[in-house]
Amino acid sequence: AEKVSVRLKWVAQAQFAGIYVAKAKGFYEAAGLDVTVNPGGPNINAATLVASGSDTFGVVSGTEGMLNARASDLPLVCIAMSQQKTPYAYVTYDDSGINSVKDFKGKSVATWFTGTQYTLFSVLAHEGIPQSDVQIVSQPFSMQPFIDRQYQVATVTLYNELNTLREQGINNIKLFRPDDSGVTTQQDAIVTSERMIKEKPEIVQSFLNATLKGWKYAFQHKAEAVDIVLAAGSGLERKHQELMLDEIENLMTAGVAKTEGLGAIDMASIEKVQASLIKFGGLKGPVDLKATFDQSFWNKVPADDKKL
Amino acid sequence: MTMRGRILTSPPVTVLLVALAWLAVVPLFNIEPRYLPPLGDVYAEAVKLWPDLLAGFWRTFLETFIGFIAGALIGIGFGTAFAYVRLLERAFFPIFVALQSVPVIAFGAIVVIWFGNTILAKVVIALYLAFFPVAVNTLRGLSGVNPGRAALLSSFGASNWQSFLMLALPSAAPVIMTGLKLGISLSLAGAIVGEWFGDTVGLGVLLLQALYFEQVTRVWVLIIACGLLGALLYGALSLIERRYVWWQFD
Amino acid sequence: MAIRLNGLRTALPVGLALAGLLLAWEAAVRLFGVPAFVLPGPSGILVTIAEKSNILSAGLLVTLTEVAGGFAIGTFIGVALAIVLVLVPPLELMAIPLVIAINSVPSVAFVPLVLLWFGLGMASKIALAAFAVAIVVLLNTLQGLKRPESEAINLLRSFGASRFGILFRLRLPAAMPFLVTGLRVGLARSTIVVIVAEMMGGYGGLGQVIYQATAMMDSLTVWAGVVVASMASLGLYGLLVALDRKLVWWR
Amino acid sequence: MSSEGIQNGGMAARSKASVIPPHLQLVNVWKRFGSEPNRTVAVSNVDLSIAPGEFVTLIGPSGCGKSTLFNMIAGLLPPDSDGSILLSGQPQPDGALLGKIAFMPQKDLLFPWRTVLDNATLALEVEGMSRRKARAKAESLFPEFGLMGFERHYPHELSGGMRQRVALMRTFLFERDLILLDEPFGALDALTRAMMQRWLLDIWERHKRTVLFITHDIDEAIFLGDKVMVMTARPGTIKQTETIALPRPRDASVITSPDFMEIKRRLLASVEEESMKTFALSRDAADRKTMS
Amino acid sequence: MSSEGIQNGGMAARSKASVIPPHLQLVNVWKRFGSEPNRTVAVSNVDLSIAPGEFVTLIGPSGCGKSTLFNMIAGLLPPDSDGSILLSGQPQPDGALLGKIAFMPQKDLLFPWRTVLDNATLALEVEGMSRRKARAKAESLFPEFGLMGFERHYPHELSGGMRQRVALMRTFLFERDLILLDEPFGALDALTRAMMQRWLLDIWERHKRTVLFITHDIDEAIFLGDKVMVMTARPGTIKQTETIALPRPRDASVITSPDFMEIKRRLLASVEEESMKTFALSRDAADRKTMS
Ligand SMILES: Nc1ncnc2c1ncn2[C@@H]1O[C@H](COP(=O)(O)OP(=O)(O)OP(=O)(O)O)[C@@H](O)[C@H]1O
Ligand SMILES: Nc1ncnc2c1ncn2[C@@H]1O[C@H](COP(=O)(O)OP(=O)(O)OP(=O)(O)O)[C@@H](O)[C@H]1O
Ligand SMILES: Cc1ncc(C[n+]2csc(CCO)c2C)c(N)n1
Ligand SMILES: [Mg+2]
Ligand SMILES: [Mg+2]
Repeated sequence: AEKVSVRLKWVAQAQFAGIYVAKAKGFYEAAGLDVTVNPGGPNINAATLVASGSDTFGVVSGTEGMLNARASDLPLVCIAMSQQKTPYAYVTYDDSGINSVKDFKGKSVATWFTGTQYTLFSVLAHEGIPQSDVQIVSQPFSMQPFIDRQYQVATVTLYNELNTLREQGINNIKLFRPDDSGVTTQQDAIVTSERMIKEKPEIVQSFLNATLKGWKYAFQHKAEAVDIVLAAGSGLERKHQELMLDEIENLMTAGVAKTEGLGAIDMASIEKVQASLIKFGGLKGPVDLKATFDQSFWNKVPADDKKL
Repeated sequence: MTMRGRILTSPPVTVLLVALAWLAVVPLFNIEPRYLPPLGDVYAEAVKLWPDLLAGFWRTFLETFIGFIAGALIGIGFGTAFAYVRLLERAFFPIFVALQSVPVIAFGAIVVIWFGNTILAKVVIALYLAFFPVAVNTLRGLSGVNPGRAALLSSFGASNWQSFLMLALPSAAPVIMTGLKLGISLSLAGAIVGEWFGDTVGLGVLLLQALYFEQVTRVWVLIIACGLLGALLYGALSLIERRYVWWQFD
Repeated sequence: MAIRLNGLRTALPVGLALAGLLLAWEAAVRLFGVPAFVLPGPSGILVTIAEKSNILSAGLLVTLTEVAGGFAIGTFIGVALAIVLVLVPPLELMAIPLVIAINSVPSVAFVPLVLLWFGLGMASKIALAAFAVAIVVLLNTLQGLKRPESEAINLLRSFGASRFGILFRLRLPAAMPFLVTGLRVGLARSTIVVIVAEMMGGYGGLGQVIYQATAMMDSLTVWAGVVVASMASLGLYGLLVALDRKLVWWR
Repeated sequence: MSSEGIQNGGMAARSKASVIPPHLQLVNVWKRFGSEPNRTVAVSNVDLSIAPGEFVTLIGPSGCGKSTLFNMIAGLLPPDSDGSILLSGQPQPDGALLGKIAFMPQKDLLFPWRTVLDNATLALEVEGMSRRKARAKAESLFPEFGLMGFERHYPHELSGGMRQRVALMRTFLFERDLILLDEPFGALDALTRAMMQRWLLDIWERHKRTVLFITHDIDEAIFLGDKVMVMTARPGTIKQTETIALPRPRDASVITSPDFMEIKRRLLASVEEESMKTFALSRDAADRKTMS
Repeated sequence: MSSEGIQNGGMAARSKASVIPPHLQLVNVWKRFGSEPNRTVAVSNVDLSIAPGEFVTLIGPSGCGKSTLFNMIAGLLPPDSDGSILLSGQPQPDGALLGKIAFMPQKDLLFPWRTVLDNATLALEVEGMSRRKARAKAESLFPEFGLMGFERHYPHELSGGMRQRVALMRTFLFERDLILLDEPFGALDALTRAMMQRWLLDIWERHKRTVLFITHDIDEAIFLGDKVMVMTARPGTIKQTETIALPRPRDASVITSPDFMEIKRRLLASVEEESMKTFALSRDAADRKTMS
């Protein structure tokens, strides 16, 4: 079997259930792959690790991150997109006096500077708010500062931080979703390096097939999928992971996935994101989208493995 | 006084006293769990986490240990080279002092690119941090060899190699020990933080997750585990020192 | 003249070695076409330092403030506690095992908690640095305060000196070299913990600059940050060496 | 034999004491360390008496309890309750002696971070004298102590003899009538030492203080003292008191005079007997150690 | 006056040398440290000659160059090129002396991490003797050196006198006919010292080696030596050689004999003159220092 590794953008959790399921159920093995799953973390950049060849594949960043990576000349190629809707939302307390994104003006807004900030920038641009009017701060991966009201607005992922807040009994909050401001970015790109595509396209294909198959299986057998995730990560809480998997299913089966299947790349939304990034200076110029988002592998995935 | 003193200073008694204080203080001052969770909760959490905790403890220990041993050996090697080749010292020692200030932990992400996602990446970070204090102290110890003793040995017709083995190394040993003791705690910090750059097992990983999932009680369990590991490593070194390197450097 | 020649003689080997290393690095990077995200050449890093000088200097200012603040507070606390413990021996008997236990927890393990307690601003970094410094300073200073032989203490007693007289005239000066050693160890620990804490959560500082640059795949800026941080910490080290000469002039 | 010595010494001292009260008087002083079975009796049953202005030297084998005796006289250690120390006839309760006696310990104990001048003024500072005044007072003594020009030096820049003179100056500046010197010249080489002895006598003759001086060196003890007291091996007690009738001022040639020789011969025999005992004792101790 | 002394000493040595070659001979030996203007002349123009089996003591003020001279004889420092060192008549080029002479430095320099036994066998180990054999050889000397039962002790457990005896044993075990002892008893108290001196003579008389012995103590020099050489203040040279005709074996009573006294008086005068010079020198140096 071919030894390959896949680098995740974050620690082991249900966000990556499909990968763990594909491995546990032997889908990778059946495809002739011996896969090692490497978790990510706050301080590493999964994209760089894949581009440098340290890892063969990755579940990294999203639309903006891919564009940024190519603008930085990383030889990184996206072969599928996991989440079809923007998984982020902005939260504030009910009593904050903020009733719409327009009210972010003059407030301190925290977001992750790991690529997620571009989503915020796009949202602000779409709402016609100059960035300089908002005090944007770097959000750590803990929600505690928000709970302590160190800033008025924080970013959450629908599948994790939002649940964390609810688990702590914090329900007096409201949400603003980028999609409502007309900003839709796909997230959790499945990537590999240009070199892999050139030298071992069949491996790339096998990996993608097995991964999507894993996802499909995970959504069909959620309890089992959660078991598999719990076995992969140390010290995870079952309840939390169940909620996460539910939300991940929402995100992954929305948009073009509904019609075309899991992992579809939505080129139309990507072009829109690129245009708006260029507009507010997040990107110097257009990148070669064809080379960045290679749909040829996804197209060849058997319908059985990806169609819902 | 001395009897009482000995009882009060024995580690088990200290642990007991701290535990009692913890038990008393939390309800007494109504301390919020985010500042200090009740000891019972911490214990329960530890029990819940036990297998992972054990695995993490072992893994972090391994990273620290291998990194430390490698760092110590290389450090002693470089320190010795510096002590015996003056030009090497003059040319490279200042650069080493500068390199010591490089926060490896800050670019662990790149270390992972260089050394892959194996245990090696953490070992390298632990090694790097342990290396400097050991190298510096080896140099200091070896260059502080009493010239009188050295002269005595040469009057017996000792070769350089004999002088090194019989005199320089043992007389520098206490200073090297000090370097090792400094190095081991840095190694542990390096291993823990190194795990934040992508791993599945280890105390550092658990710590990161605990923070991500907002589990303060678990953070306390892990702090205690880290302290235990640190005390274990440091204690082992001190024991070796007391046993084998009990003389003073002069 | 003699001094200049001497300076040259010490500077020359280091200068040559440094130049050689940098050249080899640059050449290797260019020759083997190492991509920047694996390892950029020194020239590229230098250029980036110049280009990003405003971000870097802002970050540097924050980090230095945190380290310096933590240092000052930690030293004060460490020395004060050491004095209390040396004046009240029963307290020392009880406190020392505890301090040693706390000392064996790597200070980075406290980062998550301290961020929760003190927030993401400078306060948490200062607290962490102060903590890291205070523990080593306490242990070292205490060792130094207990250094004077009983004969020297007896000499002062025979002059009719009080406990405080002995503390200020004998114990404290005798502890200075130990204090400085403590500071030196504290410096290594506090720079690490401050940078790590900034990476884990902060509004500024070199750790945050490096962290964001890592996330943005901007490896040149990562290295620029690392180089600036190293230089700063080297500078602090130099300052400590100078302080050592000042505080322990009699050696 | 040895108890006879004590009797004689004690009697002589007491008869003198009835005229003017002795400056210092020890009555049945004991010091025991630890408790059975590890008890060490360091000093046992010491009676002695020193007249004002007298220079008394004390010799005895290593470890016989000389420093312990001094520590008690300086008030640093309380004597066991069965004896007492009298200063000018006044009994001194525990702690009362601190600050009353100028004491120079066995090592010079200069503070390396203080200049020679500031080392000399240490006692004055402790007494609360202003720094300026203390320095002025000390400075005037520098020529006499052969330390002119070294005021701003640090101890590590001095030779052993000079360091010892600084320590002596520090002791003299702590102006007390009774001075205890614990082997002040022990660390010096024989030649430097001989010079320091003559210099000390010179100083003493001008300042006229009462001096109690410990030494290992019989020549030194005879050359300096009005009286030489010999201590027994541990538990130390006064075995013999020898009055030295050599004329003052004394110079180097005294050492080779027949009178000196005669006293030396007597003392040598007495001291040697004690030395042999310590030798035997230490061997016993070692044997016990190796056996256990 | 002092040049006359050298002439005499040199002549006497040379005439003896013509019968059997002297064990050790120094011809016009100099040692200069540093270069102008900071040159220190430590040893100047030393001529001396020691017959086999002779016990020669060397006295001179502190810093006069005694240890420097020893370092040259032991081969640790090359003498300046204008002089030479001869061993049994053979000139010794640089480095040739290392390993040929048993040398005991000023401090005991025991290795704290070695037991007494292993300290004693140090030289044997360097020579490549097996550890077992070396130990067996050393062990047989322990009774004679008064160290029985201390074989497995560590140096820090010993008294000063014992440490010194271990250092001496180490030197004796390095079996060379010429032994250099640099102030071996300098750190001991006067009483222990006196005992060690008698013990050393005893050992020497039984082992019959050639000994060159540095001391500061005139009594010691006379008591031990067949000859006493006096060195001048720095730059050190041999000022005077005094042959000691006192009968052997000598015991403690010699010290108080009139002959001894007579020699001592002569040497004292000579040495004192030199001591005064060093005193003056160090004062000059200090003055210069404070001025700059
Ligand atoms: N605090 C103490 N506890 C137990 N034993 C002590 C203590 N202080 C001194 N001794 C013992 O008392 C004895 C006398 O010691 P002391 O220092 O008075 O001797 P000394 O005559 O001054 O010796 P030296 O000539 O070597 O200075 C020694 O055997 C010593 O070990
Ligand atoms: N390596 C050196 N460089 C410069 N000067 C030196 C060196 N070694 C010794 N000296 C000087 O040479 C002089 C003689 O020193 P030496 O140690 O031989 O004296 P000494 O007679 O043994 O003194 P002491 O009796 O104190 O042991 C001293 O003034 C010393 O400072
Ligand atoms: C510093 C930091 N960055 C990102 C996240 C949240 N997070 C975890 S995984 C992931 C990718 C979502 O597709 C995101 C955004 C965080 N908690 N902390
Ligand atoms: Mg004493
Ligand atoms: Mg010498």
